[in-house]
Amino acid sequence: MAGRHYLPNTESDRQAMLAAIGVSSVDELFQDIPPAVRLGRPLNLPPALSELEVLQLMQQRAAENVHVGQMPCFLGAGAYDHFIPAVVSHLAGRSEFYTAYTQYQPEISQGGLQALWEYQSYICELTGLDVSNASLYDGATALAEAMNMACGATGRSKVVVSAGIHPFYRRVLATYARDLGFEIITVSTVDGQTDRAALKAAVNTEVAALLMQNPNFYGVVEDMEGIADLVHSHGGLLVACVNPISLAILKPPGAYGADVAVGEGQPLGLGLNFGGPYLGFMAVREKYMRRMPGRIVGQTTDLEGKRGFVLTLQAREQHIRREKAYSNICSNEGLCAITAAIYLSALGKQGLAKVARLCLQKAHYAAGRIASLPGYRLAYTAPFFHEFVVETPLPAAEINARLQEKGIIGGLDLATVEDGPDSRMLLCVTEKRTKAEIDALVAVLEGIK
Amino acid sequence: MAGRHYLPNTESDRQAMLAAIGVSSVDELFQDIPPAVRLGRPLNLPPALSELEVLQLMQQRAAENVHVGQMPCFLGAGAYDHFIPAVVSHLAGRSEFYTAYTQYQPEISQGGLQALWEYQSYICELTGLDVSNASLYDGATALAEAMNMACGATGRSKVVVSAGIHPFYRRVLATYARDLGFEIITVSTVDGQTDRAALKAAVNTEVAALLMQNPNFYGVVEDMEGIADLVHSHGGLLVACVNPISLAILKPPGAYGADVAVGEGQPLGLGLNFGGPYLGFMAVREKYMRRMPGRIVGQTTDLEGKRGFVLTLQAREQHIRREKAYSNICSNEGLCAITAAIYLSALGKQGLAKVARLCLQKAHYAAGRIASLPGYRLAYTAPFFHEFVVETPLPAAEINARLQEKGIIGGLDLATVEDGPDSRMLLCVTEKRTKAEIDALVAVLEGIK
Amino acid sequence: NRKALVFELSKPGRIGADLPEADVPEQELTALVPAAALRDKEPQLPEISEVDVVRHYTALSRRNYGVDNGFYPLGSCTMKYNPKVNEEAAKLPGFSNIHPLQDSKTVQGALAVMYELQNYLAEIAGMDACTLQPAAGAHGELTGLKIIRAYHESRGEKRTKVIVPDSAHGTNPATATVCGLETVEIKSNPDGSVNLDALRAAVGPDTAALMLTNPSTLGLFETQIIEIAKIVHEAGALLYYDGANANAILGITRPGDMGFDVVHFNLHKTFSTPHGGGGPGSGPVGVKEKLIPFLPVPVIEFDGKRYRLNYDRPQTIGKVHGFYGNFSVMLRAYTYIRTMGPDGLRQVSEDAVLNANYVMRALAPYYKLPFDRHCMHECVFAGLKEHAPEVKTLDVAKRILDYGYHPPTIYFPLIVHDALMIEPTETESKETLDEFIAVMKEIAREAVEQPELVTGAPRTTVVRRLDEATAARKPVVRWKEPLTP
Amino acid sequence: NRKALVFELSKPGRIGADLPEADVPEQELTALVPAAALRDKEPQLPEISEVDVVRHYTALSRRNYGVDNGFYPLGSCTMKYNPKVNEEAAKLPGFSNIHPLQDSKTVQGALAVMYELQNYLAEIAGMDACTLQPAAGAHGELTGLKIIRAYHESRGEKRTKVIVPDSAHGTNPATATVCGLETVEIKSNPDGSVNLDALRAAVGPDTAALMLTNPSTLGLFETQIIEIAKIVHEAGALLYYDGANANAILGITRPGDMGFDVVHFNLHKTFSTPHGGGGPGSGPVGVKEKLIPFLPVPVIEFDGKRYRLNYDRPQTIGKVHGFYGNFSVMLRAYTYIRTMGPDGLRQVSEDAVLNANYVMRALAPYYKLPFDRHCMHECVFAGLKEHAPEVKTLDVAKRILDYGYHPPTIYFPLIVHDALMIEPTETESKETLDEFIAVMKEIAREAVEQPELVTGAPRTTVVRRLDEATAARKPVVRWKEPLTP
Repeated sequence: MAGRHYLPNTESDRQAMLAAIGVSSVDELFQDIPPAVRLGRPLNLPPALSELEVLQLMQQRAAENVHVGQMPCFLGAGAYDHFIPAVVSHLAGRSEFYTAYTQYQPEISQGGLQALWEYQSYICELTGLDVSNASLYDGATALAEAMNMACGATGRSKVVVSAGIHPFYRRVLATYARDLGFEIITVSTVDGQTDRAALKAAVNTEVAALLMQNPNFYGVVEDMEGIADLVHSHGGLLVACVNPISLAILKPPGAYGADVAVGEGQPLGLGLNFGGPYLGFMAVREKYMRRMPGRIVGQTTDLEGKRGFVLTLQAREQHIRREKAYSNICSNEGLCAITAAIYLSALGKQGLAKVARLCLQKAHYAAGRIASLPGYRLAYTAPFFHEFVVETPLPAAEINARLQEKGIIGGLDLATVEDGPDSRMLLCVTEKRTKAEIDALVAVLEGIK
Repeated sequence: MAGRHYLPNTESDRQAMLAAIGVSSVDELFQDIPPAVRLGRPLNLPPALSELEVLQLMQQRAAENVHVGQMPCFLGAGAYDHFIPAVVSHLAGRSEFYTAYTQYQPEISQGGLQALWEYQSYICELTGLDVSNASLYDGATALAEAMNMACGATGRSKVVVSAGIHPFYRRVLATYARDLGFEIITVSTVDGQTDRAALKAAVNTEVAALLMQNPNFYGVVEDMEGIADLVHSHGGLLVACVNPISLAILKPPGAYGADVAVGEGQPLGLGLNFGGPYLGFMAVREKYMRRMPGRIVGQTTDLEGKRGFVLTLQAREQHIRREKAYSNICSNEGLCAITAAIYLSALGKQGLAKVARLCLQKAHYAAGRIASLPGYRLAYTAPFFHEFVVETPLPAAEINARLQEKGIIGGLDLATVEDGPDSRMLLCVTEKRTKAEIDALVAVLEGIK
Repeated sequence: NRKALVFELSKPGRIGADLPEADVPEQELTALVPAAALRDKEPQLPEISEVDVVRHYTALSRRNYGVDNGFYPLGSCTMKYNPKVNEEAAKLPGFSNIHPLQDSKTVQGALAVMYELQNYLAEIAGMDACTLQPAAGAHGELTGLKIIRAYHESRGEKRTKVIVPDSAHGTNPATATVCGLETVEIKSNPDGSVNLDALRAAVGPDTAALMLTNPSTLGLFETQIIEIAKIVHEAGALLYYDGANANAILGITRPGDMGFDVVHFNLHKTFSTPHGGGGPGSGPVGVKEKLIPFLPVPVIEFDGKRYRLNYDRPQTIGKVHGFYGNFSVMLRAYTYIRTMGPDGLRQVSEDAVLNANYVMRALAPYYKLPFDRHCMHECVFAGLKEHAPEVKTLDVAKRILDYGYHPPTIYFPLIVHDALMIEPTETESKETLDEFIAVMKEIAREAVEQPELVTGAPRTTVVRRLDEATAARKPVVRWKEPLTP
Repeated sequence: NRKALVFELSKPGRIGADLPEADVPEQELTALVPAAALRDKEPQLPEISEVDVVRHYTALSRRNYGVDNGFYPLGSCTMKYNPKVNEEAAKLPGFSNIHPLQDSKTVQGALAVMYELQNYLAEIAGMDACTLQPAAGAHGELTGLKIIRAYHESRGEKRTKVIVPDSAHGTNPATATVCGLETVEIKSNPDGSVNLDALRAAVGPDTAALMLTNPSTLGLFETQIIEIAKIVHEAGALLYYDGANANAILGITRPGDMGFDVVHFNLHKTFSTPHGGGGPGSGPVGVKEKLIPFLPVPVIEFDGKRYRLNYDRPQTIGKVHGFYGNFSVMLRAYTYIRTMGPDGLRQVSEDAVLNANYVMRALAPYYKLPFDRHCMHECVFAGLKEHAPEVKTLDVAKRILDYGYHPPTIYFPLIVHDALMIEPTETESKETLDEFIAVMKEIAREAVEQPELVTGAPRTTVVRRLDEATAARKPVVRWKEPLTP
């Protein structure tokens, strides 16, 4: 019998249990199912494999992929190849964390609750805002939740969205907005930065929120000076979608007046995992706390006065509020949030700053070298963090193919995600990339004419 | 400063501590060291690497090896490529187990103690003997300890050793025996089995023990009938060196009269690890319990009557008995013993029997197919478990080189470990080898003329 | 026994991880980023050494309870054992270290697994196609309702109402709302089944869908499902299957065969991936043929040789996730399905249902059983049977903690007063159930004879009952740097 | 709270692991192996499912205490924190999945690590060569003494005595015995240092070696080491360094420079590999030039291009391990040395010594300090300072358990009455030490004012004091199948 090692009951157990129930067969227990809808055949699935076989199959499938441990990777665009200290997986892999359910019974969930509360504190520290939730699905959906929240809070249905936001994120925004009747007004970029004049023109008293990404999709650090005032003066909210690593050195959203910060937490110690599970984070100013989607952990005391933690402000949530809830989110990315907390605890104040600095310096070294190659140039002059767009002498796809042959995973061919010329490549350089790897990239690019 | 993440004290901590001690510098604490023996220079070691760099270095070194996950492996000879269920590393990797010391404080070591006590029980069940210790270094040294013990118990100094014992083990026996003045009398093999007539001739009242391996180094199942009587009738002990997987189906040492069973526990869920850490096991008849080397866990009760476990019979051990100890062993292979216990718990009665049966059947399928190839023949007609010796048409080294080219790790070229022709190869087939892999091996062999 | 906060362990100058020094020439920070864009004050992350990190989170883990620690009969959550081989598969570098934007030629193994998994799930659901993109069950509901809405719109129909029974999970009405649809709640029959009259009265030309779980949240199979499907379809609406309770039906009956048009599964329930203390989950959505054009992009396709991600789908609802969903959760579910095969999956449901009925019958003399029918994979009680005026259902749950188990779900479904919902799952043995039953009996006795034992519980946990009211009234939801005087 | 034995969980028919079916034609068992060689009755292994296995060992682990759980000041054991990156390195398939008998061409990476590690250890020890083969410290002692013996024999000298101070680890005399040598124990000075007169009286033409650890087992540096070496060498004997206490001297002084001829290290102490609850360890042995010919085989050699295992060494003592020692322990130590570098290793010893002196000075008012000198990496007290007639050192140790720490080593070294040996190691912070010091002070107070708190300890552990006498008198050392009536 397949899967018997997961199914402890033996045939004699089953017989004893049937007898205790007072039925003669398991089929009787299913008698409520109308015969017409019963499946009269086995499922059409491959036959069971033993553990050895299934692991060999998975190893074989895994071997059909090229992974970033085999080739240096210059792809970013929402998923980043950072160094993850060994402690992170050792601790997040403790089964008490990963085999638990949501912390509805706080007395036996203090470990998870405290870890999430500390995670919330970290997100508040990074974003400069007051209240964080305990995670959302990923950066894109966190941004969409922020849009929903802003429209709910203002009673408005227009949102102004910078074209500097990741095109995938904007597609998710569109999906979420459509059925709620939200209108998305997109403001284009100039030299890689959101067009300030167009922004001014777009924001008015019908606008619930302005959504910006910073550093934006092109890696560019936006000029956030005065942006919050612009939208606040019309009664709207400023939503900043940020890279958490960059916040070790860049001004936090709270400091430039954002009301809501969201972003992708994957850089905080989560593996690339072909796009998921990642970690949507969200922090808001205190006045929006009771509108925030997702779970929130609060500190309290037990009946003996001892400090403890509980899920709190549940009146916001779907299981209490039902059709009046602001969001339908239930299961989120709890383990990813704990993983991020472990990462941030290990890196600490000095470590996170160093990661950010190394990213910045290495990316600028790479950009400088590439820009000096004949035929290549940087698309923008605006400041950038650890990603930058290069205009290439040949189609980006061709260049990537050549890099692949040389054992390098190149940048993102922008034509695959947005309209425009086929010779624009978005490159990312994290602290993991060595000078030797960057120089090898440059050498291959130089050789492509 | 290198390694700062492992060294929590900050410079200000150090200053505060120095002040509390009442010295002005750490150097003062080292004032007892005569200047003449101080090292006046930094150690000549490579400069420190960061975690990222050291892991990349290790990955690179690891990639310079061919591992058995990349190529099917037909090597055995004391180290076996068995299937290890995923639960084993997940559980043995619990840090409460692997970061603990020896269980000198039983109240906070009940988990390790109980796991070792259960391990002892498993070894007793497998070997059919009364008492097991909590591990020795490996199979070879366990055999040497058994020799020492037998000589101590009998007051004799000759041991008869079958040439069917692994040549490496016999080299370890020789190393241990020499300084104790033990004489080793080696009895040769006939058709892969220990020569019964020679054995009879060798055993007399001066002999402390007969040491046999079963299945022996050539994979052959020895005929143990009457062997115990032979040595017992002269007042000596029978020591059997056994493969624990084989004991799921083969007669246990206790049943054929052995007084001591030892062996290599690596097949019980331990990785190949290029030869170690492995697991020496030893079980003895009750009358030799107080002479057994190594730690022993015993069951007892606490002062409230609750069941608990402690290290016991410590009067045997070096830290109590000092120069009168029978063995100097102290740290052993505790975690390996716990790993073996987890493996045996997971496999259970049915699973271990199935592993043994699959090994046996697959090895015989392979042997049968190879024996049918022109130019190849089985060296012995005696029954075997999961290893067998093949006589090859070309030197075994050449055949292995060809197999390597075809992505197969061949068998052991016997000429590398013992005198004799260069065309003898010891092959092992475990339950992990599929029919397809065996057939591929056979196809390559067939193609070698 | 008070556990320090990570911030309380901090000391300036300590580090917990080791990073390489820069190997490129460095420039002044302000030469690269304008000073106005830099932060004034660094974030107050703690400064602790590696051993502190390890001890802190090891200690926290030991203050948490998971399936690996014991029985977790949390109704509607399917807390089955999570096989370790699944974790091994998900950890393989060839899966865990691939970037989502790599050239599809370099990720064929990953795409193959996803392609096969969506087909397996479609077969299990009786559906024609499946998307893996939703990151959780509620996200699957959102995706499903958006597909339904797009379908109706493509036919020029404006349907804005979603019918939801009052026994439903809270996510159902909440999802309708965030999809811009109006929830019409209909009263259930006392046994949690759909009241057909109420349904007939509710459906109409503005009905987009009926959302239903079957077995219902009471753990009972909806016997009138064929009639329900007919009513819904005749009104031009679609039928949505909430897969939260799918652990009861694997290989036995299929939502598609019952008449459902859209299904979501929770891989972190039915397909044995760990819950992670609240995610990551995965909520794949299966649909009938006519809904395929509306699936979110990208769709994974196979031309017999190559797998690819197709974004060129004009009728798609768009993207619902930044990339393709929770891939490493999918790997675990795929490993599980390949391990179990068709027979194993059917046995899962048979054993899950057998275990639930066994517990239900054994506890019926002690806890009120509102419906005397065979249950499916879970059973619902309505509080204690014998009069115990001082003891609430919450107290019973807390008392269970003292016996070392996770309690059942309480006060849900809402339509059962003092509900106690027990889902044993198939991975628990008869012995475990017998021990749990004995404890539940003992608590029923205590409730009457020694109520203070129950109302004062728990006493064996690292904290006792927590003041949730104050937590919500005066929220303390983050650490703040102590003010220096 | 009583934990079931794994055997008590068993039920016939359950399985905990899943194996493939045979894919080759099977034959009758007795056609392959004679019936006489087959067992009559199967071994009584338990039959439990995977979830039982997981819960059993998870529960057992939670009844155990390791360095990851807290402070472990166990003197002479160097229970420092074990870095997690070492575990990652050891787990790499290219290391963990290689067979020891593979062609050396296919294991060059493994051999390179071993070759470099032996050179690093030789440099740290001030030796000329090193073998990695010994599997533990005592095994290193055995290897070292055999090398010494072989050396003397090669010179035609019969030297049969090993001088060991009475302060030595028990392994030293035991090792001499199992090497067929006679132990001559010499009295130490009261401060644990070698009594030179006793040494001079003991050495002679039959002396093979003096075994010494420096710092001594009292944690004090042997100031007369140059004189000692001279006495020993002038008698034609060799000097053996027991590396148990090497954590005090890294980069500060080297056994080779002190005059030692043979050294063993404990990688599982000084070089940060985990102890595993009693192994696996690793006890590499370093030797001076003249002893190189006697090293065990195989010796790892490098010709500038290829690494190889050389067995062709006519004067070798032979093999001391089935293969090459505990390779995966070596990987951890190698990773550690490469992480720390020369400066980091020196800082390790400085911090270890600083921590020990800090604890020693803080506790000196409360516990008898037999020698008022700076200690090295550990300090030894001689019981409580204030008169507490009811309280033994054992009681103090047990009371420490109630405060959540592992106790220090007690009653060793034997020459200190009521010894309490504290080794904090360098991986503990000042805060941890301060908390521990506070607890030790409090226990000293309790011992006088509330002795029953101390003598009745521990009370917070899963079991209380265990009856060790009965355990030894009536040993129950295995499970036995219950007799069926």
